[in-house]
Amino acid sequence: MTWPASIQEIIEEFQEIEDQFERLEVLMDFSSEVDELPVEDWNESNLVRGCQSIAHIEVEIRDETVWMKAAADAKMVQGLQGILSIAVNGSPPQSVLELTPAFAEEAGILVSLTPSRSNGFRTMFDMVQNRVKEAIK
Amino acid sequence: MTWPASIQEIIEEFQEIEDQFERLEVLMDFSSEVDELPVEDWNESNLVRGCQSIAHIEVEIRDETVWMKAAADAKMVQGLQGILSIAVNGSPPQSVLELTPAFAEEAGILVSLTPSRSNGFRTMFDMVQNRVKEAIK
Amino acid sequence: MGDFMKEDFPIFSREINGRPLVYLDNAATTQKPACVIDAMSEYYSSSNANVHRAVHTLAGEATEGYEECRKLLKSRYNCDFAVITSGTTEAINLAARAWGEYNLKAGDAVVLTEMEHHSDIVPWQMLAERIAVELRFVPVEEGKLDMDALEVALEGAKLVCVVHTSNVLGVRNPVEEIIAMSKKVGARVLIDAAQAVPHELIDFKELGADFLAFSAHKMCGPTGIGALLISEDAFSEMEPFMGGGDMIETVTLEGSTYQSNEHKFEAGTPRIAEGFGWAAALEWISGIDLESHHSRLLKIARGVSTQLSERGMTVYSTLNPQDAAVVSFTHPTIHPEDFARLLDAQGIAVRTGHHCAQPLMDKLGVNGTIRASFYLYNDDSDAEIFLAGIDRVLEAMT
Amino acid sequence: MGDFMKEDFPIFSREINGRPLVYLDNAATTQKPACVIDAMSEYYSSSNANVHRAVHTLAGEATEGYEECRKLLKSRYNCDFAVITSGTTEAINLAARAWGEYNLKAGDAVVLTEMEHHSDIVPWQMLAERIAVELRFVPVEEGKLDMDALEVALEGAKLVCVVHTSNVLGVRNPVEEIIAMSKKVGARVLIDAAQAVPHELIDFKELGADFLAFSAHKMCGPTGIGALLISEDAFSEMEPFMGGGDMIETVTLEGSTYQSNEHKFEAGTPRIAEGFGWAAALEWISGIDLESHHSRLLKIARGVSTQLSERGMTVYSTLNPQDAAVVSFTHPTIHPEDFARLLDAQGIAVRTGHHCAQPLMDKLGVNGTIRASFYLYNDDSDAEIFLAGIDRVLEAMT
Ligand SMILES: Cc1ncc(COP(=O)(O)O)c(C=O)c1O
Ligand SMILES: Cc1ncc(COP(=O)(O)O)c(C=O)c1O
Repeated sequence: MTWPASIQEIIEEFQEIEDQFERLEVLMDFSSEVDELPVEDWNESNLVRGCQSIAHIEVEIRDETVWMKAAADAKMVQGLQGILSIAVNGSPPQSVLELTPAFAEEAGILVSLTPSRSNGFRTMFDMVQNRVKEAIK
Repeated sequence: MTWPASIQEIIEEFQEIEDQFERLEVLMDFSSEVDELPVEDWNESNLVRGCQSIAHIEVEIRDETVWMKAAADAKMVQGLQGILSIAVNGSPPQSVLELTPAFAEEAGILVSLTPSRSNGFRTMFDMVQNRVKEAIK
Repeated sequence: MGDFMKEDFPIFSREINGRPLVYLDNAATTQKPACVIDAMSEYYSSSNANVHRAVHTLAGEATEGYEECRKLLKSRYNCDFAVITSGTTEAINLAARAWGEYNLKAGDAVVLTEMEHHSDIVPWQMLAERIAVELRFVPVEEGKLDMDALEVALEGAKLVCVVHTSNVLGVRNPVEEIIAMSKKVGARVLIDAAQAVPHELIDFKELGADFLAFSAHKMCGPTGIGALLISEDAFSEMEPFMGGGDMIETVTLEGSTYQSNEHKFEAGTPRIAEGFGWAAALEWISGIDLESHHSRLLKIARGVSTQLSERGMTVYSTLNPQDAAVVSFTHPTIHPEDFARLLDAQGIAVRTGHHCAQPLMDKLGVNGTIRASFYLYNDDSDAEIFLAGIDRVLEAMT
Repeated sequence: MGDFMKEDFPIFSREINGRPLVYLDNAATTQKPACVIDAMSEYYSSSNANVHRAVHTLAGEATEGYEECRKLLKSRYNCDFAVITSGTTEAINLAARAWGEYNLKAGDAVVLTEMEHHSDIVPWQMLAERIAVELRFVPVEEGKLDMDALEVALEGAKLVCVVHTSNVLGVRNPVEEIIAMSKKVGARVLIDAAQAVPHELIDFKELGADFLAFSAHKMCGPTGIGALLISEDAFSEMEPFMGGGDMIETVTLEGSTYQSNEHKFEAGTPRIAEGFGWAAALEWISGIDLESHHSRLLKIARGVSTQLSERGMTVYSTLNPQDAAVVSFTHPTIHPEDFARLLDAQGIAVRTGHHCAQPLMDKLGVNGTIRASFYLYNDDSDAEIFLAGIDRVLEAMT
């Protein structure tokens, strides 16, 4: 599978890391990549369901490109949101819909994409795609 | 442990048998040793509880010796009753109370005396002793 | 075929009373292939942890493995909701409590049959005691459900509970027809598939039932685990059965809210190792051609049945084309228990008694039967040994 | 001591993220010694059969082994009635249905505490919905039950349900005193002993409770099995919970009668392999000096607690002399989930979240905690690795 350049770069960055602790540190660094959804905008409709920590995501289409704002109380979850932001922000809706979440596994960011082990990533990824679908309908 | 002569004889008879099928045949032969309780005397009070087949036992003290009548629909259960009859019939109550059911295991008649594997023997043995206890009270 | 397969099952290296084990008690429980036994040992030896809300690695692996079992159930049986229970019995009790108690009221009719296992009778009798539903039993005539009587019983029925395949007779009921008839009167349908899933692949949605209950241990899986498959409609009508553990969304002193998926019905630490074991069994069985085994085993059972009849036994199983390979019989004079012990002395395991189906026994007019039930690993040689064993018993006893 | 014992547990040869496993999630579930894992494999490999009404050899062995588990429970805990369930949660639900529903009526008071696990709250809330009993929650103040409030709550109470040892805090409640107070007002008492039996030997009759619920998997036994110990008085007041299988004496279309012993409450094929596994665990643990381990582990936990406090963590566990070695804590800024994942990256397994005790979390004013819980095989070196792991997290995050 080939990935957009921005993701390919992330994959390579992660693949170079051997120690799991360091990998998580790098993951947390990505939390700053998120366009933060202010706490006052957190609501039921942008809540990520089935996530253990509190996480919110809002998706909009600006100038025919996708833009997500997000926030989470756990830093790693926000890190995953950051990576997701890099993958989708500024992309046309169609290419967002063509993405698959497998890169997170490939990069070793997550051991597995099953709901129980993806730390909410799978849920957040699906949520973003669903919101994009709704928005372009 | 030493056993009364009548039981010792049975133990030896069984110990000589190597094949389980033959052992069960011999066991069934003992069913004829029972002083049979006629069907019309079968009732709730002489019913052996917790036995899979239908079995009845009545115990009385005659001339200061124990006498049991019994019957069962399964021949092996009646065989066990026959062996029990040999062990107790004509014995003074006190020696019946001193008996333990372990000889059945020792002889290889039963693999185990646990309720689930003794084919009702344990239950019947206890019942006979309890009835003797009640009778001499 | 069966012989070749025996190599997968460690128990067949066991001898009973000096003879190789001939296991014909499969309707009670089946044996387990090494892959199932190993999956559980493996879990305990390298991934053991409690599931859900899992952050550490072991807990993640445990959750993933346990949920894999559910995933396999859903895909193999084509259903949207698979609640994991401790077995068929708990599955039916769950339906009776979580659905029955909230969707039936006094006077509502529940249709059962005389062929049911106790596990599909007693929960409904208990429900009837609590909320006074009316139980209607469809009679069995010559080993078959009386379909005319069913038609009559269905009038105004709210729920129909039928055993797919009888554990006593092996009879496979015309469940497709029964479900169609039941749906016509708007009744929900529960199928006791404990003896069905081991023998045929069921497509739950195509079948159209609302509940399908079965146990892992009768299909080469572990003890202590089973499932209730539930239709979307029925699922939406259910309230929790047991409380506690992870079935909640929130708990306060004032009250609790519940999860919306299957977890709502799985209170407490689930059967984790059992889930790993069952997943392995489901994978193993997916590699088996059940249909061809079914005809092979049915042929063996028919042969056995003919031989038993010729030797003076009464055989109750009809062994029609779709029936399971179960031969229930009695001898005119030999007590079933004596019979079974004399077979056991020759290494042959059969079951005797009422097989948890006393009403059917009453109907057959017997206290119990001797039952030889065949499964995947049984073969012609097992049947031969069994018949030779029978002959030795007859010789000794008559 | 712990280190030596690790050899008995195959999982400790496992590495997590390249580090030897340091398992501190014992309050969720404990690891299993080889003898327990082997007992189950052995059962499946050589004695697997369905139990009760058993005539053939395998069925006899299976029944004997399963009933051996009950026998061990009765002798170890000194009780007359041990019903085998799928775990603590089912045990409490069983008490709520089989006793509660038949012995409580609208308006009757049931006393609980804020320290209860969801499994000892939700079944009673569900009962309250069905029959309108009144639930009274005894508050927790500074990690302890408010005994004055208990005194008040007991007035007219019919049932008192208390957790023996808290899974969140490790607090061991003064159950002897609570039982004495409850008995004085004539209430029946249920003790949730899920976290108690792993740490101390309970004499059920001496304790004087009516119900004692616990799970095998928290005391080195398998998943999917647990028990409810029941006093003679309470046992005589109970009606069946689930129906089916061997819990009956007779079944007719008109109605059923039930067994008089524990089987009455064990519907369906029981947890047979699990019974073999638990029996092995009970035998294994009977060779362990729980008391000396308890003081050893408590000392370790106290050391850890001190170190955590010094590093700025809030520790909720009080670690009084009888408490279990459980350290629940939070960090002022680091999210518990991040914390736990960073520990996991170093091979250290801890649990985070509400630990199925949301009311207690509300009382503590937190969403969740990080919990390190110690068991028999843990040792000083585990504590050192844990603290070093904590330091690395703090370094990275602050
Ligand atoms: C105090 C307490 N009660 C009840 C339970 C529930 O036990 P189980 O999940 O094994 O049913 C637990 C375990 O999580 C517990 O710690
Ligand atoms: C037809 C049928 N229904 C229900 C059951 C009960 O299954 P379990 O004992 O696994 O709960 C059985 C098994 O004995 C069965 O054969």
